[in-house]
Amino acid sequence: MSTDDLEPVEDFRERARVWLAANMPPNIDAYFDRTDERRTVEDQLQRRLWDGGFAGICFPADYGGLGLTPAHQVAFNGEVVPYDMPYSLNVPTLGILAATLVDFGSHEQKARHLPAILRGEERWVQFLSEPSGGSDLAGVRTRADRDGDVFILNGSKIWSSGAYAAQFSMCLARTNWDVPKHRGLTMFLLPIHHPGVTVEQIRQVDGSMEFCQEFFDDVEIPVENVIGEVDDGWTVATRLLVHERMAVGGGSQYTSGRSVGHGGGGGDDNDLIDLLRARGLAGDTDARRLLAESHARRLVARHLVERVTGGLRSGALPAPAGSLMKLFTATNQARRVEIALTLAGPEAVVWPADAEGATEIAAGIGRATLGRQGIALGGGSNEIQRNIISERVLGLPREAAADRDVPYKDVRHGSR
Amino acid sequence: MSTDDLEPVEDFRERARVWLAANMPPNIDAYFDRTDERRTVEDQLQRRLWDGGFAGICFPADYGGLGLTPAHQVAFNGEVVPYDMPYSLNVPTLGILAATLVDFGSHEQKARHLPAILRGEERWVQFLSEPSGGSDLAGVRTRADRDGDVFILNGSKIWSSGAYAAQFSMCLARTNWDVPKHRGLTMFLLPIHHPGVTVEQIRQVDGSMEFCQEFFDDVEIPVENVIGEVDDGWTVATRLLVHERMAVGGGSQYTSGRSVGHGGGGGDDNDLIDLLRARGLAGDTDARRLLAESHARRLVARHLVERVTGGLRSGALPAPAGSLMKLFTATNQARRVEIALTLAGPEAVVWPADAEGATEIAAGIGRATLGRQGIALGGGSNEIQRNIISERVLGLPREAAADRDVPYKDVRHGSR
Amino acid sequence: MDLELSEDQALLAATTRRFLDAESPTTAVRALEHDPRGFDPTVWRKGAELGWTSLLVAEADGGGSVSGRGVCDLALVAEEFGRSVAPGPLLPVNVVAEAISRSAGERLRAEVLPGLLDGTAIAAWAGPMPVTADVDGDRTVLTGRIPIVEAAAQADHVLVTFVDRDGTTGQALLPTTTDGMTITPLGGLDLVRRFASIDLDGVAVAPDQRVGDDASADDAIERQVQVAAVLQCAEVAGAIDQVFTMTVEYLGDRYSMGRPLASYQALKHRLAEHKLTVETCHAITTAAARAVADRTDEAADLASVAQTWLGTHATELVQDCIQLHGGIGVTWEHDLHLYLRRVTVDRATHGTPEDHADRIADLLLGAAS
Amino acid sequence: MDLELSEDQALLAATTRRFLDAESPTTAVRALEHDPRGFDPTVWRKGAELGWTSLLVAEADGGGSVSGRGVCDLALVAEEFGRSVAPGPLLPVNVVAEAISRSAGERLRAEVLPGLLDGTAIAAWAGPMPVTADVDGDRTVLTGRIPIVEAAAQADHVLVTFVDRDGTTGQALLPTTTDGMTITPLGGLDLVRRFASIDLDGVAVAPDQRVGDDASADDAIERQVQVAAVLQCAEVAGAIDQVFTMTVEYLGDRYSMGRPLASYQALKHRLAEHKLTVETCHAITTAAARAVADRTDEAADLASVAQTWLGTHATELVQDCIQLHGGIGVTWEHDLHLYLRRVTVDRATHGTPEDHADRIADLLLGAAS
Repeated sequence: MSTDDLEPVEDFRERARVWLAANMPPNIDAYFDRTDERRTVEDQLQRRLWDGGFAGICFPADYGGLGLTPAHQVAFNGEVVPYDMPYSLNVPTLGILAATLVDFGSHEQKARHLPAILRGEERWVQFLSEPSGGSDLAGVRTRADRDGDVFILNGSKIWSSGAYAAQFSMCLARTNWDVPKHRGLTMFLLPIHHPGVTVEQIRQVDGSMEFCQEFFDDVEIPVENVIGEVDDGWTVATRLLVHERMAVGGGSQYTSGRSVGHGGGGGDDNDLIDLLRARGLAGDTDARRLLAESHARRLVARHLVERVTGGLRSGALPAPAGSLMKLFTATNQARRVEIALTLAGPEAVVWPADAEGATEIAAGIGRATLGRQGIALGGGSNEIQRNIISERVLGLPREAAADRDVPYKDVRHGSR
Repeated sequence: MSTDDLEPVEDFRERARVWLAANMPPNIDAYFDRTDERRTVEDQLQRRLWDGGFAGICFPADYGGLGLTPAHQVAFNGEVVPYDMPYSLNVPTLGILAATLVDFGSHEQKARHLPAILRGEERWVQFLSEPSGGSDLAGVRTRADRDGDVFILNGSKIWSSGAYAAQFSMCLARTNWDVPKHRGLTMFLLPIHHPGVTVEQIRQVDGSMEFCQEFFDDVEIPVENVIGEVDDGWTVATRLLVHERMAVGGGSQYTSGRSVGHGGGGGDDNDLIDLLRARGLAGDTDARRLLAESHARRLVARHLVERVTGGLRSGALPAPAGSLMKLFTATNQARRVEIALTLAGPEAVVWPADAEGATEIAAGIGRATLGRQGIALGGGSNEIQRNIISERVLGLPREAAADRDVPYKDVRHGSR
Repeated sequence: MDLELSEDQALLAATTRRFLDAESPTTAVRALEHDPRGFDPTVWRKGAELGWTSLLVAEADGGGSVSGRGVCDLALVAEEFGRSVAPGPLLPVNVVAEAISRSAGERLRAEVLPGLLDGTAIAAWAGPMPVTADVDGDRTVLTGRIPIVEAAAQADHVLVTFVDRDGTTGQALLPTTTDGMTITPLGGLDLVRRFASIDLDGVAVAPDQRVGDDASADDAIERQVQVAAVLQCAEVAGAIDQVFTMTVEYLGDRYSMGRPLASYQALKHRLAEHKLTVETCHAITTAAARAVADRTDEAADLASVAQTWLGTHATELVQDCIQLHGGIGVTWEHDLHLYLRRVTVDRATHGTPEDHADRIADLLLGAAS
Repeated sequence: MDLELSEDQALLAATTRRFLDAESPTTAVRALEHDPRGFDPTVWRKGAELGWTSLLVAEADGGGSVSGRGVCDLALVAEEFGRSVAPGPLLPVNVVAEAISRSAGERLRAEVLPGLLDGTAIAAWAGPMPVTADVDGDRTVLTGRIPIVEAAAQADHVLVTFVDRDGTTGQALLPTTTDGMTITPLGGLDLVRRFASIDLDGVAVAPDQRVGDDASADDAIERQVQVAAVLQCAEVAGAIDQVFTMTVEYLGDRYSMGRPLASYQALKHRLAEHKLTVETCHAITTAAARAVADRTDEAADLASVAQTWLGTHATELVQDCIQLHGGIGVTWEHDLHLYLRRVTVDRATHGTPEDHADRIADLLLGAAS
C-alpha cells in the first residue's frame, strides 16, 4: 500500500475524535500512578484501543498495527488529551522495545509479540545497564555462553524501570570476550518469569520503587531468542537507544498521548500561578519573571521536539541529533524544578499533614527536587548525550578510551 | 632581624596614616587611565613612596624594600584607599615580575633592578604567550640558541600587557629541542629597547591598545641575563604564574592598594544603585535582588581572597590553590557584568553623545561587556585554572597529552 | 533556520546569503563604522530587488511573499543579516511597509510605498510607546519624546504611536523633515546600526497621515511588536549560528599540547550545550515566525517567549565562544566582536528579555497590580 | 571550615567529629526517620557535655566559648552537624540559650538555662515574625500563628516574638505546655529535623516571662537572626564539603571505558568549579561568623550575604554531585539524599535566599516602597 492510499490525516483525526468521545473515559491525571490496579486499568484501555482499531498507529499492518504515518500519530495525540490513556505503556514498552522489535525482530518474534503488545497483554523492559558499568553501556559483563541450542546467561542488570511488572525484556550480554567491547555483544529476547531470573526492586530517594535490579543464575535462552545477529548486539542496542531518546524526548511516532517516562514535578503553569496567588506574589516582578521563564521553557521544549523530530524524519538532522531532545528535557527539567522550588517557598520543605491547594503543590515540588536528576541519568546520562552530540552530531574527535581495540577480557573495569 | 624585632603593625599603620595624609594627593579614580601622562604621574607617586620610606613593604631590605610582613602590607592597603596611588605599577611590575625576581634573580640582577623598580624607574612585563600557543604556555617555540657568551633570540610573543610602555621583560624561550617540552625552556631578563626587538600594540574590542605583540629578530642576550638556570625556565615561569594569580586575584603581598590588572566594569554598588533609582526600579523586587547578588558577589570575592591568601601563607592550602582566586575573579566578574547589563537596560547599548549620570554609567557597562572575557583569558584562562585546580589541588588524574615525554621538535602544534 | 523550507524559501535564503557574502563581507561592515548612515544605499537598493522590502507588502501594493507566509520568508532574510552582521534598516522598513500596506490611506500607499519597496526611501518605526496627542476636531498635535529609534536619522519617514487624553491610541506616518520634529543621533555598541532619539514639539498630524483607525490601532501596534520580535530573533539566531560554526571550526583546526582543542572533553561538552542552545533558538524563532505569520492565538506568547529566550542565551553563547577562541577573540581584528555587539544591542532593544517576560506574565496572570 | 583555628577550636571540631562519627553515623540518622522526636536524647545530652549548648552562654551562667568568639566556635559544631547530617535541635537551643543568658531575668536564667546547658531540656525559637500582643497594664496576651518552628513539638520552652498595637516589639519565653498554645507537628523533607506550627489563642505572658525589654528587642531579634544565619550556613558548608569529598573519592575509584571517571576532563572541570563553590561557601560563612561574633557593622550584611550565597549554590552543588554519582545517587540506599534533604530544607527555612537578598537590598537602598 503506497502512502497515497492511506486514509487522509484529517479524516483519520475526525474518526478518532468521534470514537474517543464514545469509548474512552475522561483524563484523570493518573500519569504518576504506578499501582497494580492502575496498571490493570491501563492494560484494559490499551485493549479498548485495539478493539476500536486505534492501537499501534505507526506499527506495521502485518503485525497488528495500522501502518499509518507519523502525521496520523500526531493528529491522534492532539485528540487524546481529554481522555484517560494507557500512559505507562508508551515508555518503555511501545516507544522503545516494540519499536526496536519492529526494526530487528525476526518474523516469528514480531508475529508472536507485536500484536500481543498492541492488545495490552505484554509489558516489556530493557536490560542494558549493569551494577558496575556506569555510563559505559557497551561495557557489559553479563555473559551468555553458547551451549548447543541454548545460551547460558549469568550476571546482573540494573536500572530497569518497571521490570517487576513486565513479562519480557531485551537483554544485552557478552558472547565473545576475545574481541573489543562493542563487537562481542548479543541482544536476547528474555522472558522475565523464567527459571534463574530474580528481580529486586530498588527504593529511590523519593520513595518510589520503579527501578529494579535483576540477577541471572544459569538462565537458559534458546538461540532463536537472539534479536538481530549473534555478536552484533551493539547495533540493536544503539537503535534501541535512539528510540529511547525519541520517546523520552517526546518525539516518538510509536506512542499515543503523553508519555510517562520520566519528567513531571517541574510544576505546570497553573500550579505555579496558584502558588504565586496563594503566596501574594502575583505582583512581584521577580516571581512573575520566574513564572514566565518556566512557561517559556515549556514552549521551547515543545518546539525543539517538533524541530528535531521533523529534522530526523526529513533527514535534515542525523539520527544522533535525538540526543538534543534528551539533553534538553533533562537540563530544562532541572531548571524548571529549581524555579518551582523558589516560587514554592518554605512550604516546599515543611508542610502540614493535611496539605491542600497551594500548600500541597508546594510540598509536591519539594519532593520532586529529590528525584530531579533521575531524568538526567536514565536513558543515557547528560554526559553521554553531550558526548554523542559533540562526537556524532558535531563530528568532534572521539574521547580517548583505554578499552578501544583491546580484547574485552583485558579491560580494567568498575570500582578500584 | 627576626620577626619579633619588626615595627608592630599598628604602629606602622599609624605612621603610614600620618605620612599619607601629609604626602599623597587624594584619590582621583584614575584606575583605568592608561595615558602617557598618567603613567608619568604614577612613576612620580612611586618615587614619593620610596622617598617617604613606604615603597616595597614586603620586599627584602637588602634590595631596597622594607622587609616587613604581609600583615604590614594589609594594614597599609587599608590606609591608602583615600589617596591617589601608582596603581598601574602593581600589576604586572611589582606583583608579578619584581616578585619573581625576588625568588629567582641573581644577586646582581636583584641589586640592579629591585631598587630601581621600587623608585618608580622601571616598568616590567612578562613575555610568555605566543601567537600559535593558545593556553599551552609551555609550548614555547621562540628559540634562544647559545653562541658563546650570548643567546640569540628569534620568535614572537603576544598578549604582553603594557609592553609598549615598559623597559624590561622576563622572556621564556626554548633552549633545548631534544627534550620534552617543559625541560628545554630558559627564562631571560630582556631589555625591551634592545636591538632586534619590535613591539606592536594590539587593538582590543573595547578600543584599548594595552596588549602587545613582540617580534625578536636575532636578539643577542648575554648569558648573565638568564634568570634561574638554563633549561630550568619552566620552574621560574611556574612561580611567575603563581604570583600572577595572587596579584590578579587580589592577594599579593607585593602590591599596595587596589590593583589595576584586569577587572572593572562590573559596576560597583553605588553605580548600580544610581541606575536603579534613575530607571525607577528602586522598588522592583527583581532589580533589588540582582543588586543584592552583585553586592554579595563582591563580598564573597573579598573573603575568598582573604581565605585563600591566608591558607597559602599558613600552608593550609597548596600553592596551586591560588588558581581558585583567579578563576573566581573571572567567573564572578562575568556574572557581575551580566547583572549590570540587565540593570542598565537599553542605555547600555544605545546612548546620547553627552551621556552623564546614570546614562553614562549604563553606556560604560555596555562597553565593558565587550571585553568581559579579557580577565577570563589573561593570566591563564579559566580552562587552565580548572585544569590546575582539578589536577594540582584535587589531585585528579592529569589530562592525556600527546606531547608528554616526546622531544619537543616532534610535537604537532598550532593551526592545522 | 527553519528545517522545513519550500524550494522558493531555500532559494531566497541562499540568494540573500550569496549576495551578502559578496556585497557585504565583514570588511565592508567595518568600513562603515564611521559612516553616518551606517549602510551602503547601493547595496540596500540591490537587496530590495532581491525582495528584502516587499515580503510583508500586499501583492496589490507591489509586494508579495514567496511562501504565503511573508513573516517566515522575511525571517530567513533577517537570519542571513545576522549571519553576516549586515548593515541596513531591515526591521523598521519592513514593519512600516507592512503597516502602510495594511492600514494606510491611498495617498501614503501611493507616495511612500514605492520608495520603500525599491530601496530608495527609508522608514523608521518609533515603536509601541506613545507620545501625547492633543486632539481638537480634525487637528491632532503630538508632543513627546521617543528615546531610541532605529534609523531615525537616516529615514525619510517615521511611524509614530500616540495616545490622546482619553487613552485612545493611534499611529501616523510623518516625514522626518516635519516642523517641530527634532532627531538627535545617538552613539551605540553596534558599529553600523544607527539609532536616534526623536523629540516632537507640537507636531501637527493631518488626517491623511494617519495609519489605521482608532478601533484597529491596538491590534496593529501589537502586530508590529510581534513582527519586530520575530525579525530580531531571526537575526540573533543567524548570528549565533555563525559564531558557533566559526568556533567549532576554530577548535578543530587548533592544536594544543599536541592535540586538537576540539578533542578536549571539557570543551566538547560546552560545544554540545551551545549546539543545543543554537537549536532551541532556531526552534522557538521558527515557531514564533509561523504563529505570527498565521496570526494564531499563540502569536503574542511565542513572540515574547522567543525574545526572552534569545535575549537571555545569545549573549552568553557569544561570550563563551569568545572565551573558546582565546586571546584572539578579544582583539579588534577578529570578527567575533561584531557579533557580540549585534546580539547585545538586539538584547536590549525592542524590549529587553525582562520586558518580554513581563508580557508573558501579563498573559498568564493578568497585568501586575 | 575556617582555616585559622586556635588549638582549642581545632580540638572542639575534632572531638565533635569523632563523637558524631561514633554516636550518630548515617545508619543512626536513618533509624530515627519515624521517631517523633527525630533525635536521640542520650546522644544530645552527651553532646551537651562536649559544649554543644554552652558556647553562646556567659560564663557566669555556666557557659563559655573556647576562643572568645562563641559564634565561631559554635559554627564549627554546626559544620560537623552538616558533615554528618546529624539530628538534634542545635540551632534553636543555642539561639534561645544566648537570648536568655543575655537578656532574661533571674528566674528564667535559674530555672531554664541549666536544663538547656546539660541537654535535658529543649528550647524552640519562633523566629523574628511577631504574633499580636494585646497589652493591658502588666498583662500581655498573645494571639497569632507561627507557621514553621523547628523542634517546637519536642521543646519544653519556646521563645516567641510579639508586637503590640503601637508597633513595639518584645519577646517572651513560654513553656510549650502553656494554656492557649497549640503545637501541630508538620511533615517535611528532612528525615529527622522536626518542625511544627504554633497557634496562640489568648496566651497570657507574665512579666517574668519577658526576655529583654522594649528598647532592646529589635536589636536582640536581629542578633538572633544573624546567629541563626551563621549556624545554618555553617551546617550547609559542612554538608556540601562532605558531599564534594565523597564525590571526588567516588570518581577516583570508578572506572569507565578503562579509565577512572576522574580522568574525564568534563568531569574534572565541574569538580574544579564545585571546589571553588565549597571554598567560597566556607569563606563567606567564616567571614559572617567572625562579624557576628564581633558584632561589627558588617554583621547583618555578611549574615545575609552568606545565606543568599549558600542557599543559592548548595542545592545545585549537591544535585550535580548526585548526577556525577550516576544511578546509585538517586537510590534510597545511598546517603546523598540525606544531604540533599538537609541543604534543601536549610535553603527554605530561616529565610529563603530571596528573603535575605531583600534584606541586603534594604541595607543598600532602604526598604522597598
